[in-house]
Amino acid sequence: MQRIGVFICWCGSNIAATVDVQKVAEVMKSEPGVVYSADYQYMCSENGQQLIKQAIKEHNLTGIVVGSCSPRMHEATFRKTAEAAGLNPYMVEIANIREHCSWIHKDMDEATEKAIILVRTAIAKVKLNAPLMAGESPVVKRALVIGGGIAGIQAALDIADAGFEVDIVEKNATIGGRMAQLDKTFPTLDCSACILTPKMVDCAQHEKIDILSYSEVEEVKGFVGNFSVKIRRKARYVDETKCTGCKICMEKCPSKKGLNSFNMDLNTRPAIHIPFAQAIPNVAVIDPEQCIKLKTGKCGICQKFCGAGAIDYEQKDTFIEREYGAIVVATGYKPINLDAFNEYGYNDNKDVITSLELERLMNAAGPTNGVLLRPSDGEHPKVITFIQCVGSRDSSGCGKPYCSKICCMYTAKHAMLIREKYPDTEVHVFYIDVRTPGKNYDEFYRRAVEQYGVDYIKGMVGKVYNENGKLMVQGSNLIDNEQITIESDLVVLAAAIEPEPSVRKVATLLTASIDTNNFLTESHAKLRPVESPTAGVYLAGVCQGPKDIPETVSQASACAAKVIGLLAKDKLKTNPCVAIPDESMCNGCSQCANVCAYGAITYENKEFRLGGGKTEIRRVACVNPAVCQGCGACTVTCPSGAMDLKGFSSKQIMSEVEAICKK
Amino acid sequence: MKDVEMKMKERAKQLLESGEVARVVGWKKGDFCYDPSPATFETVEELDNFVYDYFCGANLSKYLIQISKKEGKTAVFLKPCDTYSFNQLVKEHRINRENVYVIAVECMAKFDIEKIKEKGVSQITGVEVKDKDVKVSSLYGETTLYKPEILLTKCETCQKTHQVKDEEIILHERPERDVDRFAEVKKLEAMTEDERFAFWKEQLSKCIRCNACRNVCPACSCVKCVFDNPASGVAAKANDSEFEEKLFHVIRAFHVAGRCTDCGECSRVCPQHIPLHLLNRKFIKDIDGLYGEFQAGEEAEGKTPLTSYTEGDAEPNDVLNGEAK
Amino acid sequence: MTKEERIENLNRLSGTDVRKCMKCGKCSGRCPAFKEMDIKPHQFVTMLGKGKIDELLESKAIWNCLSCMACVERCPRGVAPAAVIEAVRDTVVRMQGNNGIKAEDIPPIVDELIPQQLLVSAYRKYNK
Amino acid sequence: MQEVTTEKKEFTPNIVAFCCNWCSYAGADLAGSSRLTYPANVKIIRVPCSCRVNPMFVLKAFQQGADGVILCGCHPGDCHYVTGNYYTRRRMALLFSFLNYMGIEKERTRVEWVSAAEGARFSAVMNDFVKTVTELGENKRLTDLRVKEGE
Repeated sequence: MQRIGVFICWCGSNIAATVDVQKVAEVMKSEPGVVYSADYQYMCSENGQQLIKQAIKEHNLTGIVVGSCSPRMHEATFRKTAEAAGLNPYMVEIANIREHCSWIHKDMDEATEKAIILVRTAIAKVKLNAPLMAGESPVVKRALVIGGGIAGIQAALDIADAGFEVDIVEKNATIGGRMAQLDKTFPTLDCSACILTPKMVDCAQHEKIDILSYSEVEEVKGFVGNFSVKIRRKARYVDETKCTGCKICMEKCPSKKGLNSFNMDLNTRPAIHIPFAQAIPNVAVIDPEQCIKLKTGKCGICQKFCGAGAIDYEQKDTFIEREYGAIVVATGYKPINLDAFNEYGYNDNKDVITSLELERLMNAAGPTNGVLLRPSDGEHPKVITFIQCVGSRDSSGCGKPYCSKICCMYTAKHAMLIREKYPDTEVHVFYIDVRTPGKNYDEFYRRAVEQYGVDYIKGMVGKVYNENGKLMVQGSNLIDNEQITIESDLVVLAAAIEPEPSVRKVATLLTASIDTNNFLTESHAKLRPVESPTAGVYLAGVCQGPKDIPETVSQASACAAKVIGLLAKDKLKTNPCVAIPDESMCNGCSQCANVCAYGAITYENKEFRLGGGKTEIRRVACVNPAVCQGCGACTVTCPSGAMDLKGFSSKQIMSEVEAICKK
Repeated sequence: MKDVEMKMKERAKQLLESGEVARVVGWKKGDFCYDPSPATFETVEELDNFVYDYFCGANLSKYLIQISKKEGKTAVFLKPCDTYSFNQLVKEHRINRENVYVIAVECMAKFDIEKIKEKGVSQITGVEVKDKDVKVSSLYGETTLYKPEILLTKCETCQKTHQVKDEEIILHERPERDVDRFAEVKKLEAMTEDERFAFWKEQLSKCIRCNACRNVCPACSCVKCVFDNPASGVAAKANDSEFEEKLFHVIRAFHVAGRCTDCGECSRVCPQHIPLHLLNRKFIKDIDGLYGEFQAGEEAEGKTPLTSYTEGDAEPNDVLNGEAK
Repeated sequence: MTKEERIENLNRLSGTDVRKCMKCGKCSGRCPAFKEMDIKPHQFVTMLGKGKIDELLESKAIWNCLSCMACVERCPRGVAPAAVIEAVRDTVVRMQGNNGIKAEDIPPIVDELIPQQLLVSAYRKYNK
Repeated sequence: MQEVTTEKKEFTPNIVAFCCNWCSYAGADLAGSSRLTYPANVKIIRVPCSCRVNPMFVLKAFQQGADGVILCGCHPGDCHYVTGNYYTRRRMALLFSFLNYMGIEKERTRVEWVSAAEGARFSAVMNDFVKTVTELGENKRLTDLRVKEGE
């Protein structure tokens, strides 16, 4: 039999001025199950809490109801009070007689009557409460970072510096990501490699960081604090432990015609190669599609010349399984495919290039050694036209509806760099809007216009066509309300960016939600911007939304802070108000798993006794209490009512409904 | 119809004799010509009682929940409408698909004995069908009835086709039909609230809570029904307020929403002739209209309309005020 | 017709939501008849948005538009400038009070190669 | 005739409001701390998410004598549990449409999205709902659909 104590708070005059608190306390004395009822000026005060503790002990209370302010205010306080007196903290219910009663009603009789009903409702509920124990799950003190671009590198370094082990899984042969391909970075124009490569080296040298390059995540099991991840280490045909990065193999390899993807396919590379000079790890990889030995069985020249004996044509994909407490997703982006935009002639003219290709053409380590030469004939372009918003802000279905965010700034950067290096070059930029919200960003853009004389044209390009070897760029000049055609030597398209496609697979593995544009969804757009709704999964960089390097780095560090906060704990306290299936009633119909946003529900075949010595094997739902967030979506979906929610059980809510409606 | 029955019997015999299946689920003769009942046949001898005729309206899918757990394969004869329930149950992991061999059988609509009786014909001994004429013989002689008037309610608007089959026994082509299964629902929708309430009050007042609708429904196949679950707060035994009694049909209809294949068994078995299918069809019609056409049981996997969503779904208030979409 | 009705009518006829326009000018950048037009394709959209009906109805450009639909094809926002021009053109034609084409005029000029759909739309367009 | 009108005037409906913990319950708290009044016959039940509200709770409320039931949750897209209220939206759209099909006055049921910042809106919504239900009068239909007594 439940022994309930009721405590009515005056909250000074906040409640007492409109609710006759003494009357409420008095009425409750005769409620069935209530063995103690009192009122006090401030229940949340030291003395008020003392009163509660004493009553719990003296009257052997099994549950208490506090009629006070909103549970959002002091539920936690009173739970602690109860716990201190030896009562399970979940045997506490709050009747909100301040925000929902005294503050909004003026008539004392009316407000008192309502307060009585609200307290009764809380009593009805607390009678059905059951002691709940916050579960505990251990935390594996190691983090996984998926993606080795600047986001992943920064997150890994920050986590490792706090003393936790970190693995970086990178699908390419080297870490560095998109930033490694860039020439200069806005708004300060530092050389990208000069600021990135030291960080890459730090990663390689950090004793807490393990770089798993040329690897992909294959399978993820478990939950926050306890992920178990299977990682595929793709065969690179070179023994990572032996290769010294001497590059002799690259020199000797007879198959040199492979497109160099690091240089955006603008030049070629050998079948065995190190992606770029500062690659980490500085280890070669063989492209099996291109290698003569792997394709025909004949050749083997690299093996002959490798002094370290690192070449291994027999290598196969291998798998490793590791445990992690937290996972950071930093899978990055790629420029969109421009096939749908034939008006810009990208596929038909070699001299129509994307901005990322221009980065490589201007980079000292690029295909032209940093001299800006146009791809078609290797001449210096004299007139260069930039087109912004190619595929961004496009709701027609060809492109992306969002703003890619980085293009305005990098276009200004390109225009400026070209005008500085080649002052005789004419540079035009077609823009719809120039968006430069960021520290020193607008100043940067204005410098391109004012100091470097870049010609910004408000308007969009309608078509680019080739006439006698010249690229004719026809577009609007909206300010002058005219249509202009610019005879150009090089056209640069600011192609929209989109999440790296592999993010879809990663999201599925992690049960992390993804939006219609394939960006990973954050837990709360404003207040939890680096957390995925899936507990223990964090988001850094463009996989969550377009952003530039400074923003990416900040987000990565924010992720690291969250991860460190998680890994610093030895055990995770789990919310005990989670879903719980009654196996004897579960049909195993999968409807609950279909609505679970967290992937907390799995199924297993269990044996049940039928009586008479017979047994039956049935598929039943299992809820992982560490993953369940307690929303209750599953409880309503369950046709048999086998699924219930602790702390908000069907019976509890029904009893509240009854208490309110009973006239 | 006799030829179809022959073929089915023959095939059942083959399957049992060859040991390909351990049992066959079909219909067996009843005491009268109009009350065949679902049955399991495990030996060739038992097949003597096998029957398939115009009174085999029962949906066999639900029986497979238990039977498909047994050892050995089970062959089952499924009419078009039954296959939807079958798929839905496979989707909900209730039927072990690997253990079942589905033989799709033709259906030329089934008869409602009650409707025949209403025509004043009793003590029926047999029926013979020629086009739309049904010659009914009884102890008192012969009467010819018009076929569309004596069909089971579920057959009146049926346009279903087999959704699953391992083989088929289809000897006759079914005539194409163009009927609106929502016609009755629309009629009710067009009424005023008062009229609708009067209609349902009259209908539901007839309910004797015999649970036949629940027991026959392939979607109502819970290991333990919510009405028998004391934790649900609706079970009558745990509650003195008779909540369950009073709102049984609302809860039942909601529970099968998005899963009901419109097989019509609920109305067929109701001893009080409550048009229960009109409750389910309202949900089906709303789902089709608000979230796109959906036929439960068309697929054996995937989500139902109530376990999926789109960001632009209609607002409940707009739906109520007829402003959705 | 009041001005409001006329605006509404033009919006309806064109079937395009002018508020979707983000004023990028790609339509005018692509238009092959741009130089001949007194009011440019993008202006049709913005002027309709601003309710400058009288100017639009006075426009000569409606007779220069080739209806090549390049602007519709290229618009990144799914706006259809050509449809707005067409709507203005239709309105002008209808205001002239004459049927541009009669049913009995059609058979003699029918060429086997003319798509049926073109005939129907021409008839609809030039008939009051 | 006289009697009926006086009876209507005195009628104060019993309203049950289910509010999700993260948005609407907080919105109601804000209405309170902003002293934005609404009638005392609105009683709030706190649920973690609007998707916890089982149609059976709604029916139970009516059957026990509630005259109106309103569900409040986070705005679609803002759900604390990411997708919870999307399911609520479908469930309640279908349930309420169904109840109306059975002849229950459509004004008795409502779903409103109220964020934690919308205290004023919470109060306005409740005032409006109470007014609507008051005009409608007592719920007699949904207390008992099966037995011939009642109305």
